[in-house]
Amino acid sequence: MNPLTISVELIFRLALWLLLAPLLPGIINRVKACVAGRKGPPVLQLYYDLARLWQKSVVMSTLASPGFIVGPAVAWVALTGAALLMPIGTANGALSFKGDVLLLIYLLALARFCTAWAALETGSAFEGMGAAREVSYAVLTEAALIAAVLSLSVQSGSSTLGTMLAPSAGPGAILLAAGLFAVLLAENCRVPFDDPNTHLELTMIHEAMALDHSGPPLAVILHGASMKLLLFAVLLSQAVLPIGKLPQPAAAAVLAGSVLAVTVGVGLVESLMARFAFRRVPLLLTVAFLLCLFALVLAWKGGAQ
Amino acid sequence: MKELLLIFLPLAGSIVALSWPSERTRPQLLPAVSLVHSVLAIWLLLDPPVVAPGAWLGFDPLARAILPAVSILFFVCSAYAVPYLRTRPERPNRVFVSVLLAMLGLMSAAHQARHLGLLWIATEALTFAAVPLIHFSGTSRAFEATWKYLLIGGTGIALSLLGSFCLGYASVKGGGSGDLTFAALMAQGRALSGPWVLIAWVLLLVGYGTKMGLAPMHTWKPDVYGEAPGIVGAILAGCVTTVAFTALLRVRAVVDAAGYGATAGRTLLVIGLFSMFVAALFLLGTRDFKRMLAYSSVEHMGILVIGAALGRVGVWAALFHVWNNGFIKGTLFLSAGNIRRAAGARTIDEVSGMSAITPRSAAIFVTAMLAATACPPFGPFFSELLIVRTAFATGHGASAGIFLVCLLFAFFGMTRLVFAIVDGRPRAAARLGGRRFGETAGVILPPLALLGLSLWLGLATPAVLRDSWAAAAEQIFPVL
Amino acid sequence: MLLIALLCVVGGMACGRHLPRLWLALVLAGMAAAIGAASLALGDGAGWEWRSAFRVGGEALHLRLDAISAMFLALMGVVGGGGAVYALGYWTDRDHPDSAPRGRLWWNVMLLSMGLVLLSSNGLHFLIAWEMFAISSYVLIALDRQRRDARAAGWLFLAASHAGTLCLFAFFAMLAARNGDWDLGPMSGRAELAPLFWLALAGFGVKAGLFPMHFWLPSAHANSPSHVSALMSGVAIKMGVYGIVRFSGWFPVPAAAGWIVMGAGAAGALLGIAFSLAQNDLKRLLAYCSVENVGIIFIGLGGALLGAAHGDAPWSRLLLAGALLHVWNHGLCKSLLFFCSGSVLHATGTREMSRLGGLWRAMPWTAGLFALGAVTISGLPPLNAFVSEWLIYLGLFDAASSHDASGWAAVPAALALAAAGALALASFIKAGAVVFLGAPRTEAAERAHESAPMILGPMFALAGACVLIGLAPVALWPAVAGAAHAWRPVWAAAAPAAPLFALGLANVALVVLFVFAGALLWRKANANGLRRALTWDCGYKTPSARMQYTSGSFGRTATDWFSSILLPQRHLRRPRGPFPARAALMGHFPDTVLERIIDPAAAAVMSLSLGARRLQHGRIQFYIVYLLGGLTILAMIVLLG
Amino acid sequence: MERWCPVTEWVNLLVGLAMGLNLLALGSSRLPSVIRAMAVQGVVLGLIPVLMEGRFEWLVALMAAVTVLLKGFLIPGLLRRAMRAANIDREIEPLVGYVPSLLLGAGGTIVAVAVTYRLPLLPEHSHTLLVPGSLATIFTGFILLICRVKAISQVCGYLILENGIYLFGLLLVRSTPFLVESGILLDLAVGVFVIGIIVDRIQRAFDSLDTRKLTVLRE
Repeated sequence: MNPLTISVELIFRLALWLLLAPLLPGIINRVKACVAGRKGPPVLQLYYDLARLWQKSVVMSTLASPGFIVGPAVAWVALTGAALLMPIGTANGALSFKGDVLLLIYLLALARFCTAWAALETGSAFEGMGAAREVSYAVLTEAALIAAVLSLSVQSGSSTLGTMLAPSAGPGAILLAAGLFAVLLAENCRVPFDDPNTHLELTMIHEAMALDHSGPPLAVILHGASMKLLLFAVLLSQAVLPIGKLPQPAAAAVLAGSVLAVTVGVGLVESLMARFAFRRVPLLLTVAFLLCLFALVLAWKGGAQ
Repeated sequence: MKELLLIFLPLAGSIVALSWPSERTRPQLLPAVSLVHSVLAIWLLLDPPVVAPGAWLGFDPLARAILPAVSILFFVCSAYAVPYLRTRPERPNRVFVSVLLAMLGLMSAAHQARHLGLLWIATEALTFAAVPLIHFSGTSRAFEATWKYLLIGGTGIALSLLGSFCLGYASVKGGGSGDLTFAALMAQGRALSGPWVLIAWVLLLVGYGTKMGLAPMHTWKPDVYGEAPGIVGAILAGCVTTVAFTALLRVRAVVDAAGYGATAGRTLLVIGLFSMFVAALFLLGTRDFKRMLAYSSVEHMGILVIGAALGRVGVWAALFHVWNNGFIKGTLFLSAGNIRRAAGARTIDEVSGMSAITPRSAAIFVTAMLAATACPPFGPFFSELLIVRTAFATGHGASAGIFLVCLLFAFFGMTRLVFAIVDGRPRAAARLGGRRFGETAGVILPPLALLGLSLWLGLATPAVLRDSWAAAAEQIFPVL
Repeated sequence: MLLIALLCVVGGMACGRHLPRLWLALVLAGMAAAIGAASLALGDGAGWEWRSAFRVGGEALHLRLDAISAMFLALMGVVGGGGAVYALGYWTDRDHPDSAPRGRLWWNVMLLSMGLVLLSSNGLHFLIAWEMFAISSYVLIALDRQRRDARAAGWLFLAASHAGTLCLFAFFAMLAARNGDWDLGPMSGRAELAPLFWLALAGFGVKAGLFPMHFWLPSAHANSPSHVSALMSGVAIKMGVYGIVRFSGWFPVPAAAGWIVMGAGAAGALLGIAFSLAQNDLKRLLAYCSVENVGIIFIGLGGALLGAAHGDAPWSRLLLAGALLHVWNHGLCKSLLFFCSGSVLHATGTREMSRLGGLWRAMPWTAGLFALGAVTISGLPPLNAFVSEWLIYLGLFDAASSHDASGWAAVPAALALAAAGALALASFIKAGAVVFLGAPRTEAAERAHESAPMILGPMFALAGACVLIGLAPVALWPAVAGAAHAWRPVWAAAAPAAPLFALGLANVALVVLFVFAGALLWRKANANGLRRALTWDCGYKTPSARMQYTSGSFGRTATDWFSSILLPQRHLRRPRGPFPARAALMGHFPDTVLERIIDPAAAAVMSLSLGARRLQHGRIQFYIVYLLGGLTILAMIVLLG
Repeated sequence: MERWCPVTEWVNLLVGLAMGLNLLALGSSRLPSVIRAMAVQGVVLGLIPVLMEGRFEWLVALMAAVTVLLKGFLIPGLLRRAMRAANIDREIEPLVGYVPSLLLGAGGTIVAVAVTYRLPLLPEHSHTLLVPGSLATIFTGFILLICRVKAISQVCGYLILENGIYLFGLLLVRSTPFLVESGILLDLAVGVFVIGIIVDRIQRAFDSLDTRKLTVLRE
């Protein structure tokens, strides 16, 4: 396989991720609007926002260091790298090796680190609050995530994303799906963990961290968030469904369909549920963790015979 | 001939000292005589004389294994005594000097005594000779300490006399001719009357144990070591105790020959462990650094008898420990004496920050304290480790465990106390005392020399010493 | 090579008192020689062994440098040299005329004794070196003798480590009693030696700060001068790890060893970092983080023992490699972080994070290096700690996939590792943000200044090492494989058991992209026009630095989950009345093991001793009764036996 | 055996006397009488070896003379002096009262006699009262040492203890060389002498002989 094709494939993959990602929030908003019986914003709203923000000038806190701007960039790169590691359908990730799944998870952690760092640059109590909540809840989500991928690797006997995600999740599929969906909601700060379009700072997590950002950095943060959402949707679909075993076109179709389904599901949850009180968030996350853990146990026992 | 000189030279010296006119020059006799004594002792160590089997006195392997250590320690202490007595002009030193010399002679006699009665005579004489040294400072506290020393020590001595009689009676009952030399008793072996041997063993163990300061017969020790001058403490702890230990070893050999070795070993182990335990408990709480030295000495006596309980290798290690303990105790007492005089007090409530006032003595004191708690690379580390190893090898694992735990608690107590004294801010009184008390070479070199000796002994134990200890162990447990 | 190192270090001792520059040169030369020797030994797996007729303490000198000891020796060389440079800038003769020379002397003693611990292959000499090492670390910890808490911390360390040393007394004495001599070496055939492993675990675990024997560690590392903290945390506690690696490799271990070690490691990893997150003292935070990382190392080591017991499963190799590599990585980045904290302490005079803030403006280099160190210690790509944690993860995943009993250990360990990683991230975000970001909270923080190049230089060196290991982990594989081979000869040094090359590739790509993207966004932002304005404060008119999130409030969410173990002590004064005068909330997290287990036990022993001392009441009649009592009891023993 | 009987009779008589003196020492509250009891006991014991030797011997006679002199006169004199100096003549509030200590002493004597029959003795000793006498005396000495608070009474106790041991030593008097015996005796004398001196000094230092005052040195 000559470098030309590699680079072409890489660029294609990159374009796919970067261009498709902002679609998801649009879909979610559209779904919420439909359920609420309103005519919501256009599906491509986020694209317009990003384009506009990219042109805007930047207001920066007097306390902030260059890290305030470099942080989001590094976070965005980390998310992109994570996305590139993710196999699509039958195609492996751009770089696929034993244990790449851990690199993916820790790239997400790195992104979290940079976002939180950039947020704390301002020294504002709101950002502090948001960052504290983000990193604290991450303890549980990360444990849940590790449990989930561990169950996948036990199921498939491998720790390479390509081979882990190809088959279905086996006996624990339902539990895993539920657990990963909860993790998705928590990691992307959706209802019931957080309300992305609230405007009461005291109740915000992710939005609170972005309070002081503006212009291109904000655009980068928003785009990164949408890409994270897409990433989790893809991970969820591929983990649960035996997509890797299908022929390529079918795989692509199923993947697209399931991602769409997940997105709509998120939208439905947001329109049907209310945000939890922060006290109860750890409880819900623990439930998610336990779901993944049970999936792991099932996979282990299932694989035993 | 030389061995007799070891005894009579110091005695003669003490008589000379009694009649010596000048207060100022009299102390010079001490190092002079004891130097000759040390030279003789080392000479004898290097080429041991043959000892007639029936002799009452003789430089036999056991004496050869211990007496040189006593002599060297005594020499260093007497070198220290000269500047020390110069700082105490208010006290007449006639008795002090002559008694010290007499003690040297009596110790040589006791170590070389191969006869039950003679051994007892020398030991008792030694006990009573020490009395004027203990109340040298003449305070009422000193007299109280002397009283306790006399009454408890006297009782112990009396019991050991009773024990000696019982042992003699055992031999007579066993058809012995009444020859009470240890050689003869051992030769009598199983013919000795068993019950009397056991009674004798218990009485002698308690009697000489009192002299050594094994718990629970140690009660006189903290008072005496606390009140007596540092140099006296050094000689009591490093030299006089070894006399009682030699006595116990000699008696143990007889008991072994009579076929009660196991019983003797058990009693020694129990009393040794108990002494270590008591010492550790008291060390944890004590606030007075001279009494601390007394309890530490109790602990080391316990270590000695534990070693003596563990067969030939154990005895070898114990003899090794006799040397180490003597030198380290000497270092501790001498440096503690310096600190005591500079600070004018003895408890952590009154003394602190001595590293600022007497830096050298404090440094020596801390180092010696660490050495005494079996921190390498000083001698005690090696001997104690060897004792632990022997305990494991002879299947006394539990005892070794207790041994180590006691060492640990002793370490806690001593480090706590000593660091409290050395670190921190010095008291005003101590500052004054420090200005009065100069750390001259005369008071620094002796403890330093002892420390160096202990280091040398640990890192490079001379072969001749190893051989002498092996020979002594051979004497206690003859190979059949 | 080693001879050169020895000579240099000893020479350094000689001239350390008066000629700091010469001392530095000698120490650096010595450390360079040590590293050279280590790299030689690592280069050819054979190692080097030397028996001499020269006897110390009646035992012939027997030195051995194999891959395992070489790994630790190299680490010691790096941190020891860096620390020496740092010390000259940090603990100067001008500020500490009395303790600085002493510090230089004992620094060499400590390096020397650690080197001997690593080299000596004779039980007696090992013990000597070990105890010298403990004493020298005590002196260095309590270097600042005037401060009471420094002395207390030093004594606690000395007491704890002496307890450990006595376990080692028993260990080596039993060994010698069974073998007949003090010589050490591989004796894997001797099954009857297995139970001794517990003694070794206790003895070395104390020094390694293995949970729950870590209670001495936080105060010791927090109260010692920062270059000493770096050496202690980076190298000294690794000596305990070395001991366990060494003797679990040489001697057979009991079947339960792997489980116990792994369990202790997992508990230590999770709880250590939870305590760390709760701290407000920057250096205590770092110290607890050391407990966590030691826990991670022991997870790997326990896994390796487990795998070795399960028929040399291939994953156990990964775990051992991860553990050994983590020894290096943690040593490097933890020293870096302690250097940073020292530079902060030097600039502001306080370790309390709630009194700092906004330091990046005053000391940008320190801030940047601390950020790098924080990313590293949180085990994030593309830096070195991620590589070793990644290896351990891989091993655990494979162990879990092997569907046998070892999964019961591997799965909880993996989850604990995950939670610990996330907590570490929280903890270091907190530390970095509260200390360096936002607005200065006190005068001291405002008057801070950047440290001297003498202090920054070693920090840069260590940071560079962290980045390099992260970018080219595959280069280290031969060393690690050699060590694994030395640990268990059946594991022949093979090709990398994990795709380290691919990982390195990914890391390099990431770094390039990070730099590129960061620069791009910065330029773009400036091109669009960049205005400075007050932080948006929800319309509040007079924002003050006191309004910022403090370390306590930041960690509160997560630490409350562990409050049953952390047992926080909070003093709250609520605002009262219509015009509340003042309100306060003070949180304090003492070490639970120390406060709830060690202290009560000590109190019990002390009361026992007090009771015993009442028996020495000075009444001679009773003394004679004691004497007769002893007589009776001995008579009993004689009668019964 | 026949040749022994009269001598044994005499010896037994004296030993019995000594045992009686023990009880006297235990029972009397007045220090002078305690001292006197002790002194008489010393004299009695001094005479015994002369009796035991059938024929007259210089060395024996010398030793006996020294014993009598020391134990009968010199030491008691010393003690009396100290007593007078401290102008005390009775032992007030002892730790254990007189009657109990008397009973103790009597019990001890009985036990001693009982124990003697269990001990493996040589035939020629099995008929003498030496062993029970010595045990009883030792026991008495310990009782005085433990139960009395006045230094003088304790010294008396110590001396009585020594007397008991001396009695025991007489078992060996014929079989062991005389030199040892005399050396031991000399030593005891010196020891007691030193004790006497110290008592005197204590009296001067504390101007009292109440050992309850001597409890400054304690933990």
